[in-house]
Amino acid sequence: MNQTISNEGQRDIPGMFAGLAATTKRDLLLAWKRPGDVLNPLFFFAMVCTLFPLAVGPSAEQLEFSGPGVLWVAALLATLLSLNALFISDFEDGSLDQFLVSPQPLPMLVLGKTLAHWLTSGLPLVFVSPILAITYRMPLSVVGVMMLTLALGTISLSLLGSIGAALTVGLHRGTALLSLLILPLAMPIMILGANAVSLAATNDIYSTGIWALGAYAIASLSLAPYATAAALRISNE
Amino acid sequence: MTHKLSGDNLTLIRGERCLFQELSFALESGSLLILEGRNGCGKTSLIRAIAGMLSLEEGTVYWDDVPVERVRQTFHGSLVWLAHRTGLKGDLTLVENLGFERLLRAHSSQDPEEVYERLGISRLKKLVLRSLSAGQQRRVALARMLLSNVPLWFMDEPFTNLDREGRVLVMELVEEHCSRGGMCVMAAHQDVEINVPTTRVKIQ
Amino acid sequence: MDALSMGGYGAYVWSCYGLTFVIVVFLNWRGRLRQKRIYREIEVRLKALEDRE
Amino acid sequence: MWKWFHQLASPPHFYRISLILAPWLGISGLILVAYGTWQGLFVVPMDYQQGDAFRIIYVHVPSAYLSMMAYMIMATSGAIGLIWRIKLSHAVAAAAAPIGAGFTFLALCTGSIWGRPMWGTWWEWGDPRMMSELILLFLYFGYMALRSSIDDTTKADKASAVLALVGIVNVVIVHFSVEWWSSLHQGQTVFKKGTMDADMRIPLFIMLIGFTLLFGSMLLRRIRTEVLYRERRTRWVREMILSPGGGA
Repeated sequence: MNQTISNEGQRDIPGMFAGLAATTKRDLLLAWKRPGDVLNPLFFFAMVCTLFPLAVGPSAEQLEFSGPGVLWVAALLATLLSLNALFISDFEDGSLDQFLVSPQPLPMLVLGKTLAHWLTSGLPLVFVSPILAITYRMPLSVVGVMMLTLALGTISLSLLGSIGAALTVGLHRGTALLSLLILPLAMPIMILGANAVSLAATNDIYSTGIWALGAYAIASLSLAPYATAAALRISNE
Repeated sequence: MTHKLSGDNLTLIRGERCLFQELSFALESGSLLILEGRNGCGKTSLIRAIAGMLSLEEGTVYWDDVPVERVRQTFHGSLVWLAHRTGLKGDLTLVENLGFERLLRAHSSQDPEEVYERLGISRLKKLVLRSLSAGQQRRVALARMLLSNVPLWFMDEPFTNLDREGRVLVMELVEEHCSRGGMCVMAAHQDVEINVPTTRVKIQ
Repeated sequence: MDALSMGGYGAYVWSCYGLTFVIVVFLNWRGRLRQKRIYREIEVRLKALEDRE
Repeated sequence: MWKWFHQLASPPHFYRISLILAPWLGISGLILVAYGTWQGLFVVPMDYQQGDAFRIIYVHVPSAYLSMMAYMIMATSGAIGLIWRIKLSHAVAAAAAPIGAGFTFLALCTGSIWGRPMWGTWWEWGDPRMMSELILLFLYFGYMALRSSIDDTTKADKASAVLALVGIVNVVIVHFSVEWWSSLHQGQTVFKKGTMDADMRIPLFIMLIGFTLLFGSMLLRRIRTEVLYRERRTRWVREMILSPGGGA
């Protein structure tokens, strides 16, 4: 304990991608220790998909027609459900304070968290969706398109949702408010995704939707972390 | 290399109340700044404002005579934050928690085992933090502070949840840190006697 | 009468203009109400403060 | 120029100016709207395609335009408040939201009433404009809900400014995505872009200006309320309210 303080502030700070990797790794580890947080939205997704045929009837053509839309709405709601918890525990146990006073750029830390969120909510949805799609009589070629749209779309959903989660963290009525803020923002993603799948189902050209979803994902990847970081600074004041 | 932390004309209004007004201070390497006042008088707000977590109504905080907004990364790379909410994850073990910190901040070259030993937490390394007592969790947070190699310590109410022995330990650690050329900002509602050059700021 | 029936579209046209009138008046009224309320609140508080001094 | 701007942005100065300005805006707006309504309802000849139903546009277009303009004002003044920390601009943003929501609602209702005789339906999901307006209404609701659920005014100002800025990007994207979507489902555009004759256009311009002036006077009153509330602890408010004339 006799060493002197040699540090000049930033010399040995790990690089900014280290911050991204560290938060991702930590959140994945946390998800691993609490698998319920990952599984609940998946069950919710499956249940919404089950409710729909029960409500409108099980006829084959109806299911085929409405399948893409139902799956997409269910995926959207399931993501929304999981977004709630994105920053709450960090806010409550003081980790957010540590992020704010860390030398790492906050948008990178936020991006790391969002990436972990996508890996634990969006990606599992992508892999569960084929099972449900098949019950909706979706042909296998269309299932592939659907998985692609879901994969691209949930990236944007996680990123946009992180802005809403950051704005509502620490508020009493945060949960209901989060849906109110995020659903209008998420609407274009759902329009693009669900319709690309519908087009694929009717053998039309669906690439426009995929490209638009990809562009949306890239745009939100580059902009959303800054908005989220700003929102977190404000919410944690 | 010596550092200097100073605040000039700090004013903060939260909601209805003006918490502090035209407050100034200066802190050099090797000394301690204590923010005193009753509970709920705005000490925590002040220390958070100095650390850059709250935006001030007026006034500027300077790190080495440069406004901190201009050198945010250097400033935050030079400090470590310890507060009531420890920022440690209850679901992770001690080692996992501190491993995460090492990836964010400059860390010292000293052996973690020595630090754990000194803080009396070396037996708890493999345990999930949730299963530790509040005092033990506090000690883990102290370990994080010791393992990071930074000149500036921020401590918000460092004595809560600690027994007598723990409080003495904290005072010793601060003394050592300052004698090695570090500096420390502390918000406390009880009397603190540490044998280093001390500036006191009272908040009404 | 012609002006009222609007070539069969009277109900639509008049309801639109009526609704516009209602909403503009409503927005204006709410604005005035809020202003009066805030003004009163501050006035009462300031008067009470002055009396105490 | 900069100095003049700062002087205007100082709350007491703004308060005095808006006290003088608001009634004039309101009165001139009322006159223009009254004239425009009379023209639009009785003077302008009817459209050869839409019949007399086209007269709805004289209230629909101004309200749709104001719904967008209010959002632009809300988002830009929020951004100005975030960047340059001008308090007045946050008050502007807070004041613009409820008026904008009102006009958005009005635009939706009049659009829907117009659609009934024209399209044979109260609501057309495939129309990008109606969908953008609807999303805009949701954004206003979200904005106001976020504002009202944060107790601390400064914090509410900043958080809602971030939301408004995110939302403004969204409105554009919604418009284009719904346009793509409706092109898939409709095959043809439902809205025919007819060219308007000059004698139909002039009343519309008059209505647009009149509505903007009315909006301006309502906005000024609400900003004044916001300023009064935010500055309630300051000396100038105290002096003004306790002075014999008051300041209402």
